Amino acid sequence: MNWIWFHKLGSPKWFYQWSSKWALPVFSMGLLAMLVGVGWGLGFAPTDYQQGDTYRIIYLHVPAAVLAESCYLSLGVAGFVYLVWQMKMAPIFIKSMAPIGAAMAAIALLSGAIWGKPTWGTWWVWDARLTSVLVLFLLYMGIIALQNTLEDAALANQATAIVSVLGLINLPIIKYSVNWWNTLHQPASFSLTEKPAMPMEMWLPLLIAVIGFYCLVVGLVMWRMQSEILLRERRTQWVKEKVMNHGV
Amino acid sequence: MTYFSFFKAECLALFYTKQRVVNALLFFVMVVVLFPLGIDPSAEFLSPVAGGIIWCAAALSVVISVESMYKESYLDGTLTQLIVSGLSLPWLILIKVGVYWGAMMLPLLLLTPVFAQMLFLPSDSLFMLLATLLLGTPGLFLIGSIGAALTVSLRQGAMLMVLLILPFYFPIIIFSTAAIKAMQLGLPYGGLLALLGAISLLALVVSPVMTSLCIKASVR
Amino acid sequence: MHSVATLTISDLWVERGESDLLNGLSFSARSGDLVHITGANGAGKSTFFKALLGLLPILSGSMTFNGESLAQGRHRFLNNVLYIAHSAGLNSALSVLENLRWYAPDCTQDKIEQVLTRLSLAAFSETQLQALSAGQVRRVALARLWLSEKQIWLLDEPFTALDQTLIGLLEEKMAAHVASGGMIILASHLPLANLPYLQVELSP
Amino acid sequence: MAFNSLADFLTMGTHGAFVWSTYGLVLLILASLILNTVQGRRKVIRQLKKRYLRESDS
Repeated sequence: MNWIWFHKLGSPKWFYQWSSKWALPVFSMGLLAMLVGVGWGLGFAPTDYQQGDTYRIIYLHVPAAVLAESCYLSLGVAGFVYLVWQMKMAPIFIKSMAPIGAAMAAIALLSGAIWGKPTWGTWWVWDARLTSVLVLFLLYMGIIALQNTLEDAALANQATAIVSVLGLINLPIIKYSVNWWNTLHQPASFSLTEKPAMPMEMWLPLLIAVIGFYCLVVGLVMWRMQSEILLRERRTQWVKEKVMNHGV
Repeated sequence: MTYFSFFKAECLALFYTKQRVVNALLFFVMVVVLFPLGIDPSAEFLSPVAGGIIWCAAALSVVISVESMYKESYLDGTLTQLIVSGLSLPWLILIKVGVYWGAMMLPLLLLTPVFAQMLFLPSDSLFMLLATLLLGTPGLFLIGSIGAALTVSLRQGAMLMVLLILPFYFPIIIFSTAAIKAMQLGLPYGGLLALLGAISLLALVVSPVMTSLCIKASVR
Repeated sequence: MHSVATLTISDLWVERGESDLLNGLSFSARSGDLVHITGANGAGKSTFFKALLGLLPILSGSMTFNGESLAQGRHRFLNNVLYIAHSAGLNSALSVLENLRWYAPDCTQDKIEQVLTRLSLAAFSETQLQALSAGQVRRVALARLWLSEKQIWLLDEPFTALDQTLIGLLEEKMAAHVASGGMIILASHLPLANLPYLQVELSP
Repeated sequence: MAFNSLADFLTMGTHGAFVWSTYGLVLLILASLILNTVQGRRKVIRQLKKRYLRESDS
């Protein structure tokens, strides 16, 4: 196995240059895919025979929920990488990703609540999925608060990495523990590996929207990481040249 | 310094500052009293939720008393001496958490039957409540220790610490109250107790290592 | 008598906040040596101790103890070290006697009381640390030197808040320690009067 | 097109208000996230530039 990419990824300078090439294309593609997926779902996908047109919220709700969990998974992995290998890029990633994840969790919660009202007749239920997304949101906010409060950079790195890793253990436990209560929420409507339960014309725009959200988030996190790299590596010569040549 | 002399010093120091433990217990009592006064003092309301009330009060008083666990040692430099003592820091932390757990939980376990009675907890569930407290609270202290170490260098870190740590208390509280409820309904509860024990065991393995990482990053 | 020990520092750089410190510090000491680290405030005297003890990560350079890199065998090094920092490192809720017993559980009551008399602290042996003055707390911290069997002493500004008699006592104790094969690394802005030493000057 | 008229599209069957308020909210959150990212980057570059200029002066 070739590990060179792993070591390269650990170098802020290399990452900056590599991501400069990719951030804008990925972001634009994400925006485009999101618009296509959401527009298609909003205007062209057939009406659901049970829920009517209200189900169209799915094209925002499901991608956001998927992303909220994926983002946290990536935070946990980054935290682990930092605790084990002390890789410089990991805390930069955590700091950049946490606000995005929080936004995704907030979108999932809000859209879910608004969807739930006409469908189930209630804004909120304490079921496993909803509760775990709420806890996810709280964890994101905790990491952001920790990051903003700790002034010592080394301590902030260590602390956010630890909370990320612990959250990764905590989330499945919470999901499992809340599962005892009767769950109102429909079973997962989206899976890449299983045959979709919904008709193709509904499922395809959803897939495109999910891909769009993924690319959007990747593009955003690259930009945020770049800003953070500039700030943390401000004492190196290459950052100085980059900033001085930048016309702002 | 040896592990035993550290244990002895911790016990003595906690004994001299016993007012802190008393304060935490008073806080526990206050929170318990809030529920009947604030919601409904009738036996029909309190009886099914008594276990949950006592658990929430216990979790809150634990998180508050654990918050300042390392603060004084951080300020007077004893934390530095622990790191450079040549002894294993995770073991020292485990000893400290153990001492705190003993000092706080023994009186709390003695208080619990009294409050269970006042909240009309059915007497056959009392045994279950005590069992969940015994199994679950080590987890609360161990997880809290990580939070205390994360925020030890902050002057106003209490709020942040509570904010960070409470989400990690959710599973313990859920499993405990679920076990009490299961017993009241005549459902099997062995699995829930086993899960509770498993969480505390996991915390026992993870917490000292994570706490020592945070302490080493905080002491500069 | 202590066994032979060597400590080698070479080309040490440490990052502290906005600037790099120690500027490639190099020296080597063996048992029987007293190293006197001088330098202005902010030159990195305390930082050096922290790097040596593993409290601060180092940027580059190497530190070896008896030929073994400290990065690997830090605990073997720490087992031989007694570190007196700026902060006393004493538990303010405990009494003088209890604090010293915590650090030196094997010492007999007689021995501890002897040392306390020597440092004119005998009257305070049952007093809680928080009731003592800064100078008295300092003396309790230094009492550890008389009670410990550790070979390497790291002393960060040990003379602050001490009067002339006590400085004399401390120098006497340090001389005895070095003579019996101990090693002392001491940071202070004061010159040492009566002791032979290796001087290492830090510049900011 | 799944709808016969613009009015149908806007009312979304019966629960148009719910659907459109969700889309509005999400648009708001995403837009502020993107704006925050772009502004953060600008701010960092501006800050660093000032800092470098100050350092080269002294």
